[in-house]
Amino acid sequence: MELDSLYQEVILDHYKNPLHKKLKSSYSAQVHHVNPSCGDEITLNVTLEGGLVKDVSWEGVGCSISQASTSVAADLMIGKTLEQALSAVESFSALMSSKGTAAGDEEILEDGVAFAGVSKFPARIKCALLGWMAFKDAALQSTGK
Amino acid sequence: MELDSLYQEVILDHYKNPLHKKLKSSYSAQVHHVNPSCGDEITLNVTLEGGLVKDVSWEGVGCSISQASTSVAADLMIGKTLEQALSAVESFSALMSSKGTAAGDEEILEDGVAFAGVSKFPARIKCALLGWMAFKDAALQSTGK
Amino acid sequence: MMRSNFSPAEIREDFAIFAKTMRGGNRLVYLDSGATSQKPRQVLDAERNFYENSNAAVHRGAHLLAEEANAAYEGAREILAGFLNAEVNEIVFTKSATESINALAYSFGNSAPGSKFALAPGDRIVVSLLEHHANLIPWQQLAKRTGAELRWFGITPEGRIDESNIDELINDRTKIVAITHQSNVLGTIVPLSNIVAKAHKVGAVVVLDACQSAPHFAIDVKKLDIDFLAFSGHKALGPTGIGILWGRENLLNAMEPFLTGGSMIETVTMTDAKWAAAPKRFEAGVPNMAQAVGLAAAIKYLENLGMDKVAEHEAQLTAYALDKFSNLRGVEVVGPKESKDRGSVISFTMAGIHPHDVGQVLDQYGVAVRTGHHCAWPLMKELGLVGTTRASFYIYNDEADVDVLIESIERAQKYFKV
Amino acid sequence: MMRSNFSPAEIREDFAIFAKTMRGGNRLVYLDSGATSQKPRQVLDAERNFYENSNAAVHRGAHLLAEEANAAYEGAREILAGFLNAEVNEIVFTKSATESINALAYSFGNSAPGSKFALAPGDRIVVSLLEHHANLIPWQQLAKRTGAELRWFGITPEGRIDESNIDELINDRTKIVAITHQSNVLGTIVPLSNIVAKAHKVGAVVVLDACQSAPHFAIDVKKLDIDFLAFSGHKALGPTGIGILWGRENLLNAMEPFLTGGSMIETVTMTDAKWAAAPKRFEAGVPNMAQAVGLAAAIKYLENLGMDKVAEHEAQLTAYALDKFSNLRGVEVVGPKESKDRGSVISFTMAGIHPHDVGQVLDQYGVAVRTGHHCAWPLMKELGLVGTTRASFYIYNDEADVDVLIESIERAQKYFKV
Ligand SMILES: Cc1ncc(COP(=O)(O)O)c(C=O)c1O
Ligand SMILES: Cc1ncc(COP(=O)(O)O)c(C=O)c1O
Repeated sequence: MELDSLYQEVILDHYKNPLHKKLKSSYSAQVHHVNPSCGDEITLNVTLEGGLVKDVSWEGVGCSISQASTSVAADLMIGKTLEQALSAVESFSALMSSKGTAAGDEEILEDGVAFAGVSKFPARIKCALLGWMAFKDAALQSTGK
Repeated sequence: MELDSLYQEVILDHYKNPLHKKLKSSYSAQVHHVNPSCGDEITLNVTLEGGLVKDVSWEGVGCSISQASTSVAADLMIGKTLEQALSAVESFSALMSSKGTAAGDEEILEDGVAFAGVSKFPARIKCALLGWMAFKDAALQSTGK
Repeated sequence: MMRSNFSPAEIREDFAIFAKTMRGGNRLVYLDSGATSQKPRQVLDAERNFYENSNAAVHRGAHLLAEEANAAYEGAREILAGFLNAEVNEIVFTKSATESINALAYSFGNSAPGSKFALAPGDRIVVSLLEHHANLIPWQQLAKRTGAELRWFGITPEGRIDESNIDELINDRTKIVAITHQSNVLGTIVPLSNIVAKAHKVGAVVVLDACQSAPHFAIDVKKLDIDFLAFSGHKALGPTGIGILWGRENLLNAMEPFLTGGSMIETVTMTDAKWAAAPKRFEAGVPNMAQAVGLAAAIKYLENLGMDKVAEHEAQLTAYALDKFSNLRGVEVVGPKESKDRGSVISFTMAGIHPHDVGQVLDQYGVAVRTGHHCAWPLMKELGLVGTTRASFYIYNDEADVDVLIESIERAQKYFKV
Repeated sequence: MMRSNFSPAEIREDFAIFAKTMRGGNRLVYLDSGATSQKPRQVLDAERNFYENSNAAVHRGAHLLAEEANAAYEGAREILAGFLNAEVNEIVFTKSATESINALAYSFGNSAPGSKFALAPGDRIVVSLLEHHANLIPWQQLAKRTGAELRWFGITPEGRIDESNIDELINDRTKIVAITHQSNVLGTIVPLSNIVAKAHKVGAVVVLDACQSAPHFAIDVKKLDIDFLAFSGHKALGPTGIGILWGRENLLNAMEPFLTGGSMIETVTMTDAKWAAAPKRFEAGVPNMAQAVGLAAAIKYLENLGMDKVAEHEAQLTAYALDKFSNLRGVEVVGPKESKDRGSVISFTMAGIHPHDVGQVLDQYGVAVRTGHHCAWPLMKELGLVGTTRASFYIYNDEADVDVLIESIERAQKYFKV
């Protein structure tokens, strides 16, 4: 069933038990992103220290894809260098626009490769990208400081 | 040829030699009407006296139909009672919306019956009505005074 | 000719799209007519016939094609006037209800200070919490531009208009009351008589958003006694790109125009222009002629079915569906739960599954529904929801469609293990 | 696949309307493409295919039909972007050029005081005497609403833009220069490089009315270096009810929206709204999807012919016609009499016969032309004319059509004995 290529087990797990979903009170940048077409909203905090992503925490409402994807992104970014983190965002974006032709690099994206199937459902790509774009925005705002 | 039912000899004659086409300096009402879709314009003076149409004169630019029709209307109205004149306007309007099914009453409309064929050419009905509507407007304005 | 009994199966034969195979090899169960309806071949044929036989710019030529185009276009206006029990000159063709409502808001905004339509600081515009963005943001922005105040009717727990403070809301400074006829989210039908009476008493005009009503039950603008009405053709079996703005003739002719350009003028100089009478005043440019003709064919199709039959069919289907919904565990219908004074739009939420995920599973079974905030974000916030899943019914739907919907909802629960 | 040589006869086979019998049993000689073009079956098929296979509201659903509708609609945007050498996000679908130009005028009018687009008393908008009402009245009214001053380029005796006072006209207070690319009355093609350079030097934006150019020759918005452009689909083989507004992305994203409602927002509360980025910001409501898809098919049809071939064909036909006209006694071509820097629109007057009567006689012979002021009343007054008869050519016309036109003109002279 096509549905299974969208809703991988990993995704449903992250959806049920999202990681880092509780805003920390200290952060170097906080952003609020919305997906206007469906109403999903997310607030995301990033703490950068010495070129390293020290912490990511978030809060928000949304579908399984957006929630799971943010959970995966947050967990992936923590501990990475800013450069590695931003390049992971680029990899993930490329995967999302692959129209089902790419599998994603597990070295870089870890659990993120579970979202490869989303790229075949154009209406859901925005959902999968929400958390990653929020992270990118927050990270760049932090360095801008 | 369908064209001949539109351009009766009478019409072409009035077009070449329009009657009362020179504005008189005295009048009880003056109106200016335009046909916005083609740009035809007409200025028309009416003199009413004791319930009688004493005089009608006009000036304007327009196609053969609008010019001839105004010429016919002006000549017809002069000397009529206001009541007769307005009822002639109604007869002429009815003729114009007859879609080619009516011939018009020559007793009432005189040369006006030559325009019966216009009712088969929807785009030209406005042209034929221009002078008649201007007359009606001016006559009513006169009585309003 | 009236069809003697109402047969969705027979109706579906006029709609080629129902022959399409959907995801998972399923047939199409189209429950998204609230967003846009499907189109019968009669409508598509009428448009094509216009292009292939009478295509020319209306109002602009003396040639035969222009005459025919004009007759087709003005004929469409007559059919729409009949549909609403309006006068022919009161029907303005726009591109959509969104344009119709914006046209009004801008026309009011363009009025000279002191005119009947001009708004000044302290004047008031009244809407409701039920509004679609299209009947909210234009008024909100007009209020901002003019300094007028925007106020709104709240809702009862059941999702009906709360009229308890109507006397406070609609006061002497109220100039415009803009309200939806039927909520596109909850299905609530708004009772108009009190609101219209109160508005007219204080000299305000009533603008009705009929997007979700005109396609579904008979509307008589004279009986409703409203002043303006808007709806979109594409939700009423018609083509995209056509909407209706109806207004009382004396009001339309006293208003400033919205779009300016060709065919809406009396005279023009470089520095000034005089306006033509309605409806031309509000139809600048070469109009969406084929779409007007297509919409007229859609209206004829509906009238052939009979608007009362359409309403009855939808009411039965809605009652059937509401009954089925009431037996589903973990599924909550948002809005009126019985069929009185509600249309055929059913919004619901599911415990533990986000609407977007519900929609996705339903799609796998050929069921097309809409999910999200339905362009009624303030209503969602009021209800404390991020969104709903919405099924909306029309003439081509039947009980079998509802059954597939209900089964698919249960499958979604199984899929997401809730 | 490019057609190897340009064959109007072959092209006409794609247009069902040419099979129609006109007044007097004549074939259709359609010389009114300046008002609206005819539509090839490829366009009608594309629209119908959209309705029968992918019809759903774009941007609003997660189901398969909505995905397909979205792909079709956004695919159309890409084709239009390619046609103008623009970026995809710079293409806004409107209902017509008239709406596109009004959208700009209202967006400027909605700007906060002090913003780049806001106009204040003493600011200046520059147009020309050649403008169609659609590119005049919106600016005239914007000037009235804001207290800005409207100024205009005059014309030379030949009907070309008089640029002699450009330095006086376009000054430091000039915010907008809105000008036609090709006159719909005279055929004059307006040379843009000086005007654009001068406008940009003083910080003004340039709005191009490309209604009579985009359908007829290749346009590259980057090369022209303009800021905004408008044209109508129905004059470019496309459906009615669709227009294009192109604008530089950074400008569009800095502007206030025009129509407000669904799908053009970022967030909404009862009292406030934030706007989405372009193009969505300017596309409120369910868009004219089928028409966008139809227009894309029209553009593909034109690109398949090759826009340079289209221009070459029209130039040859115009030269042929101008030559024939020069031999007619009592007939005066209004506007440039040789084919350099002019399009395929020929206006003329006839001694002793009013344009309306000329058109009527031509109609009797199957020849469809337009008569009157062509929505350019100030230009007519400047020329001292009440109107002209206008023949305009397109891809389906050939020399035989011109011959019928010329014969019919001579017949009109005989009929009216002039
Ligand atoms: C030069 C020009 N500008 C603007 C327009 C207006 O186009 P539309 O009526 O399709 O909006 C036209 C055609 O009518 C035109 O020829
Ligand atoms: C109640 C209501 N009002 C307004 C609209 C806007 O209609 P459109 O997008 O066709 O302009 C809709 C549908 O989208 C609606 O349901």
